[in-house]
Amino acid sequence: MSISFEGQIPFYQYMDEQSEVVNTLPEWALIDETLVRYYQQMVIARQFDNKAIALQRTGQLGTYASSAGCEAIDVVTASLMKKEDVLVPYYRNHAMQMVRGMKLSEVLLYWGGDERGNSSPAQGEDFPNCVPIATQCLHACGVASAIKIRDQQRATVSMLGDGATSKGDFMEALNVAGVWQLPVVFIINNNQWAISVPRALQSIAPTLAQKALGAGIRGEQVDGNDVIALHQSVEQALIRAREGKGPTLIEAVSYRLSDHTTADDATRYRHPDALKTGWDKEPIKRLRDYLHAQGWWNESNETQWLQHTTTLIQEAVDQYLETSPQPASAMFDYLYAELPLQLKKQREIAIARSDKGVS
Amino acid sequence: MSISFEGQIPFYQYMDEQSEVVNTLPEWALIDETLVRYYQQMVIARQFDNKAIALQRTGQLGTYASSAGCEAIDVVTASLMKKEDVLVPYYRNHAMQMVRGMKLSEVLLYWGGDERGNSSPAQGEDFPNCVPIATQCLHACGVASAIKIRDQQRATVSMLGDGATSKGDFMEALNVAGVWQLPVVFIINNNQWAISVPRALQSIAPTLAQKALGAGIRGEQVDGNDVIALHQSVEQALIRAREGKGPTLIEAVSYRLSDHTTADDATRYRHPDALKTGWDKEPIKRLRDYLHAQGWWNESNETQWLQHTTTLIQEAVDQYLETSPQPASAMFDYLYAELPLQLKKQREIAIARSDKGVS
Amino acid sequence: MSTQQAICMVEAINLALHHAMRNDDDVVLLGEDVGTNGGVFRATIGLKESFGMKRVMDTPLAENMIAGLSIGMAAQGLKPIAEIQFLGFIFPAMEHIICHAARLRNRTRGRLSCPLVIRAPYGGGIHAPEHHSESTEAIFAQIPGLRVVIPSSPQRAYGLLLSAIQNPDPVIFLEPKRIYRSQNQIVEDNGQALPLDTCFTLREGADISLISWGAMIKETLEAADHLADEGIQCEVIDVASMNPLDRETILASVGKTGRCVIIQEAPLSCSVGSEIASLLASEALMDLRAPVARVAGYDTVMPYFRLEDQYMPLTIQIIDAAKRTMEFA
Amino acid sequence: MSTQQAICMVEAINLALHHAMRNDDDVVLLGEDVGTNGGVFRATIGLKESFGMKRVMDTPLAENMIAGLSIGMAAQGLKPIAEIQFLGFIFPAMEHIICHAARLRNRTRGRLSCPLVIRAPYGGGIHAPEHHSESTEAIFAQIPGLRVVIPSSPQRAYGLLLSAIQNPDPVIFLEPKRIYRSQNQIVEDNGQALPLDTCFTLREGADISLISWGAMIKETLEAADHLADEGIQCEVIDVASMNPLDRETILASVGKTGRCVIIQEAPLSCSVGSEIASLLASEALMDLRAPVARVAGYDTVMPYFRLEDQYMPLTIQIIDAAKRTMEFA
Ligand SMILES: Cc1ncc(C[n+]2csc(CCOP(=O)(O)OP(=O)(O)O)c2C)c(N)n1
Ligand SMILES: Cc1ncc(C[n+]2csc(CCOP(=O)(O)OP(=O)(O)O)c2C)c(N)n1
Ligand SMILES: [Mg+2]
Ligand SMILES: [Mg+2]
Repeated sequence: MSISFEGQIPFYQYMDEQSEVVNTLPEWALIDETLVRYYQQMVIARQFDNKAIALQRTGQLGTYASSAGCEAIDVVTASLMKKEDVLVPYYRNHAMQMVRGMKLSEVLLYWGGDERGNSSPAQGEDFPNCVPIATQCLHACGVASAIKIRDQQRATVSMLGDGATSKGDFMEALNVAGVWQLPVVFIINNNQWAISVPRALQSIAPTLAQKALGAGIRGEQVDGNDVIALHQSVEQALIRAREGKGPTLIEAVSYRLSDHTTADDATRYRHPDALKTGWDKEPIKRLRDYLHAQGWWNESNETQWLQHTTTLIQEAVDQYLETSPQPASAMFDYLYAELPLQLKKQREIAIARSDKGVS
Repeated sequence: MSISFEGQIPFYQYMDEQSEVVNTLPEWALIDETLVRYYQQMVIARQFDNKAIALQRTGQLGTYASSAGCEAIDVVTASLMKKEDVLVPYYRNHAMQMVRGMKLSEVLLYWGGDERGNSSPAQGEDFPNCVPIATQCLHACGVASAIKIRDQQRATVSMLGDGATSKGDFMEALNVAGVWQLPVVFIINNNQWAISVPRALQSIAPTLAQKALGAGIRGEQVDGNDVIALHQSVEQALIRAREGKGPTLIEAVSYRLSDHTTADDATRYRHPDALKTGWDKEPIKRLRDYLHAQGWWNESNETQWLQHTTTLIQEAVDQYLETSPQPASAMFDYLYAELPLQLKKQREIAIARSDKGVS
Repeated sequence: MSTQQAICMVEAINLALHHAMRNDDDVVLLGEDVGTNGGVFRATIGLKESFGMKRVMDTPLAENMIAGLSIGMAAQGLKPIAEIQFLGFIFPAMEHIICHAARLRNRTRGRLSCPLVIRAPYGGGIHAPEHHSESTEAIFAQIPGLRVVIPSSPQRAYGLLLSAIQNPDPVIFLEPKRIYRSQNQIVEDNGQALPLDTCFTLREGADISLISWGAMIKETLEAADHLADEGIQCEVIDVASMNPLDRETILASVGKTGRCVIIQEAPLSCSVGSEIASLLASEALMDLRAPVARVAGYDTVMPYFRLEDQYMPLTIQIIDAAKRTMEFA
Repeated sequence: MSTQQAICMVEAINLALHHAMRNDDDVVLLGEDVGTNGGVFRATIGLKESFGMKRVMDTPLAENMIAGLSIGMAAQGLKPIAEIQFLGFIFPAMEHIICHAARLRNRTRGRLSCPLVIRAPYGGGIHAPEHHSESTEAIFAQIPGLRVVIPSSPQRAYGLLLSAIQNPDPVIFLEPKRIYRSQNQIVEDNGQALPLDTCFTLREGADISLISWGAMIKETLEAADHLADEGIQCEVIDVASMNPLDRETILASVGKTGRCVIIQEAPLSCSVGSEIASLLASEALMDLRAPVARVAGYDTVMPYFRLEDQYMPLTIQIIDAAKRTMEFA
C-alpha cells in the first residue's frame, strides 16, 4: 500500500468567543479604521433585520430571511470585494448587497414581493438573490469562466448555506472551478441549520470545507463570527482569484440566531440552550467588546450609531412603503427582449383587467 | 491556525504491470482456484466483446459498449458479491451481469434493442443497465436505505465511470451514503476517458477516490488491472457494508482498450501511444503471465478454454438471433400495472397497424 | 385526530399519511424538514413521533437525491412517499422522475417496479417567495408512466392520497397550497381510497361544462353558483387525475352540454387545459355549440407576489367566459 | 466548406456555428465532447481548431453544470452555445433552464439577460440506445421565457440557428437527428437569419392543412405529394418555433381549408399538437369543417429500438387521417 493523496483543512481564528486575541494579528487589525467600519455595518444589518421582521409581522413585508448571525461573513466579504468583482448571492445576503451599495429600500422592495428588488443599479453585474438552493454556485462558475475567457482580473464570489453543500450544484461547481482554475471564491455560511435540519444530518464529514479536497481545490475553515479571521481568509482568496491562481472554498462557521425565515418557528426543533450558545459566540458583541477594550468604540459612539442607523432604516422603510406596485403590464415587459404576439394580447387583457380594478 | 481535518487515500497494488508480486499476497491468492476462475471469466468477457462488436459491425446488434479493459474490475466484484447483494450497474457492466448468472444471449438481447435484456430472471433485484450517467449511484443508495431500514445484512454495489464522477448524482450519493452510513460500495471504473474527454479534463483532483473525503467516507484507489488488489479492496468493502460499518468508494484505475462504444471512433482523439500503454497494463495478459509463471495455466488450458468460450458464445449468439421481437403490444404492457383506458385504445391501434404489417 | 371534526386539506393529508403508515410497514416518508419539523406546512406532523426516524427521514438538502433514493427504495418493495418542499424545487429531480421512476417497470418488463409517491405543494395565492407559486402540472402530465393527481378538497385529498400510496406505479401528488386551510370537511379515517383515473362531477348541469382542478375548483364552484342565479345550469367537473385523463367523463359532459369552459391557474400553452380542449376538437367537434373557452394563467413567469393578484384567474372571468359561451348561437 | 455544395443538416449547423463564432467573439461553445471530438454527431467539428480551447470547451460530464455555467457566462454578455449530447440527457439541467435561464431577464427587470442557446439532437428513428430517442419538446414549449425552435431542413437549420444565437433570450434548439443526414441542400453561408416566431408554409393548398415540425415534415410532405395525386391539395405548415407559436399562420391556414391534421412524433398528451388543436377549438371552431385529426406517437415510453418502427408515425397514417378528414361532411 502506498498513499496516493493527502489533504488537510486549516482552521483560522484570531479572536475567540471572549474577544481574546488568540493569534498574531495582521497589520490592518492593529488600527481601528477597518474594524470600526465592519462593526458599524454589522450593526446596520442587525438593526435592519429587526425592522424587517417587524414589518413582516405587521403584514408590510413578505417572508423574510434574517441575516442575524452571518453579519460578519457578509460584511467582511462584501467589503473586501471590488466593485468590478461579481457577487452571486443566495437569499440571505442582504448585508452584502447593502455593503455593495444597494439601498435598504431596494432590499425591502425585494422582500416585499417586487422584482425591482433584484434590479438595483448598484447591483451592477451582481446576480439577483438566488432562491433555488446551490444553483448560484454554478452561475458563479459561469461568470468566472467569462472573466477567465476575457483575461480579466476580477473575482467572483458565491455564497451558500450548509444545507446547500449537499446539493449536486455545489459539488459540480467546486469540481469545474478546480479543473478550469476559475477565479471564484465559494463561501459557506455554515449556520448549523437548513431550516429544521441540523448540520449533522447534512453530512458526516467533520468539516464542510473538506468538500474542496474532493474537487482538488483549496479549502479552509474559519470562525465565521471573527471578522479578523474572515478578513484574512477572504482577502487572500480574492487575491488568488484575481491573480488567476484558482478557486477557494471557505467554510465560515457561524450560527443562525433567528428562525430560518419569518415563516419558520425554530422552537419546534431547536433547543433553547443551543440558541443561547449561538448568542454567546455572535459576531457583533464579540467585536464590540474588542473595540471597547481597545478604546476604539464607546457607549456614546454606540448611541450615536444606533440613532444614525435607526434614521437610515426608517427612511428606507418610508421609501419602501411609498413605492407603488408595478403596473400589471410589468408581468410581460421583461419576459423577452421582444414581446411575442400572443403575449401582447395577454398583456392587453391584463391591463384592461387591472384598469377595471378587478383583481 | 489549527488543522480541522486531515485525510488520505491509500493505493493498493499486489501485482504490477510485469505480473511481478509487489506486496505480501493474501492467503487465497496462494492457491490457484480463485485466480484461475477470475482468469477464465475475464477471457469469456473479452471474447464476448469481440463477438458483440462483430455483430454490431454486421448490423446484427445495436450500439455496443465494450468492456475491454475493465474485465478485472467487473469479474472480481461480481464474484465477491453474494446472490442477495444488489448490483446497480451502469451500461458497461455486462461482465458483472454474466458472472451474476445472466445468460449471454440475454446480454445480447439488451444490446439488440430489446427491453427483455433488462429482465433476466438471473438479475433478481439487480437494477437494469443505467444509461443516464451517475443516476445509478443514487438508486444504489435507495436500495441500501431499504436494506438498512429492514435490518438486512446485504450490500449494494454501484458502478460508474470516471466521467460520471463529475455529475451531481455521484457526489450526492457519496454524501448521503456517509451521513446515513449506508451499506453500499461505489466502484469507479476509471478508464481514463469519458468518450473523448480525458480524465484530466474531468477533475483537477489527483485521484477520484478523494471525492470520498468530501463526503467523510472511506476512499481507496486500487490498480484496476490487478485482480488481487481488487479482490482485497472490494471484499473488505463488501464485508463492511454487510456488517453495517458504512460505505466505501473504490477508484479502480484501468484503461479503456476499445472505442467508447461502437458508435465512437477513438482515433479521432486518442494517440495510439496512449492506447499501447493501456494494452501494456491490461488485466488479462497480466494475470495469464502470472498463472503461467505459477504453473497454474498453460497453453493447452488456454486453447481448451478458448474453444469452450467460443462455443458458449456462439450458442448465445444463435439463441439471440433466434429470439423474435416482442409484439407491438409490448410497448404498452409494462408501462403501468394496470393499463389506462386511453392506452388500451392506442394499444389496439398499434396491434392493428402491426398486423397489417405497416411499420 | 378525531375523525368527526371537520378538518382542512393539509390535515386530511396528514390523516391519510398516518393511516397508510399504520397499515403498511413498507410505507416510508422522506424529504426536507418532514421529520422533527413535521414539514413546512405541517403535513407530516406527528409521523416521526409515531413511526420513528427509520421510517420518517429528514434528508440532506437535494431533491435529485430524494428522487433517486426513493426509486431505489421502491425497487426494493418499500413504498416511499417523498416530499418536495415546493413544486418549484422539483426540477433537480426531473431526470430521476422521467428516465427512471416513470420507466422502471417498462424498462425491466415488469421485473422491477416503482411504487412511489412524490408529494409537492404548488400554485399561487399565498404571497410566497420567488419560485414558490408556479403551476407546472402539465410538465408531469405528459410523461408516460407517471400518474399525476391533484385534489381539490379535504375529503378528496384523503382518498386520493391513499390511492396514490397503494398504487403500484409512481404518482406525482400535487397539493394546491392555496386551499390547504381554506375549507374544512368531516373526513372519515376509514381508509377509503378514491379512484385515480376518474374525474369527479361536483355539480350536474345541462347548460355548460366547467372543467377545472385543484385550487381553481373554488372559483369554479363560486362561478357556477352565481351562474345558477342567472338561470345557467353548470356541470362542474374536477379533473383530479391529470394523467391518465378521464376523457370519457369529459366527453360525456360536453356531449350533453355542448359548451365548455376550461379553468386553470397554469399558463395557457401546452397545458392540461390544452389537452382537454384538443380532445374536444378531435372527438367532440360535432357536439360543440360554441368555441371552447379557456380561463388560464398568462404565458408569463408567475409574478413575484406583489403582482400575484393580477395574475390569478378570477371568478368573474369564469362567469364572463361562461356567459359568452352561452350567448354563442 | 464550400457554400455551393449541397450539405446536410448537421453540416448546415456546423456552418452556422462557424459563421457565428467568426463574426462575434462573444460566441462560445461548451458541452461534452464538443471540442477535440467535434461532437458525437460531428456538429461542432473544426470549431476548436478554428477558435481555440478558450472558446470551444469540453466540459466535465454534468448537464446541470453545463446549463448553470452557461447562464453565468450569458449574464456576463457572452453568447454561450451549450450542447446537450442528446435531449434525453437534458433533464439534470431543468432547474437551471426553468428557474434561471428562462427568468433571468424577468427576475431582474432586464438588468441581466440570458442570451443562451442550448442545442440538442432529439427524436427517434436511428436505432439508438435507451433514452436517446424521445421527443419531449412540449416540456420546453410550455416554459414562459424560453424560445423553442426545431428546424426541418438544412437551410432552415442554418438560418434558424443563426437567429437563435443572435437572439437576446434563451433558445432551446432541437435538432431532429433522424434527418441530420437525410437531405442535402445548397446552403449559402451568407449569415442570413430566419425569423424565430414564424411558421413556414412549405406548400400551399386549399383543401386541408397538414401541420407538423422537425423530422415528421419528411413524411408530411410525402403524404402531401401522395394526396395531390388523388386530387387533394394540402397546405403543409412547418411550425418551426414551438414557442412563441405563430398562431396567426395556423389560424389563417385552417381558416382557408377548414380541415386540419396535426402530425408529431411526440406522444399525444399535453403536447405542442395539443396546443395547436386547442387553439383551433377556441379560435377557429366555426371554420372547422371536420374534427381536428392528430397523428402522433403513443402515450408510451419510446420503445427500445427493436420496436421503434412500430412506434414512429407513418406517411400512410397521415394520408389516412387526411382522407378521413376530407370525407367528413
Ligand atoms: C432547491 C431548493 N430546495 C428547497 C428549498 C427550500 N429551502 C429554502 S431554504 C432551505 C434551507 C437552506 O439551508 P442552508 O443551505 O443551510 O441555508 P440557510 O438558510 O441556513 O442560510 C430550504 C430547504 C429551496 N429554496 N430550493
Ligand atoms: C446524463 C448523461 N449525459 C450524457 C450521456 C452520454 N454519454 C454516454 S457515456 C458518456 C461518457 C461516460 O464516461 P465515463 O463515466 O467515464 O464512463 P465510461 O463510458 O468511460 O466507462 C457520455 C457523455 C449520458 N449517457 N448520460
Ligand atoms: Mg444553514
Ligand atoms: Mg471512463
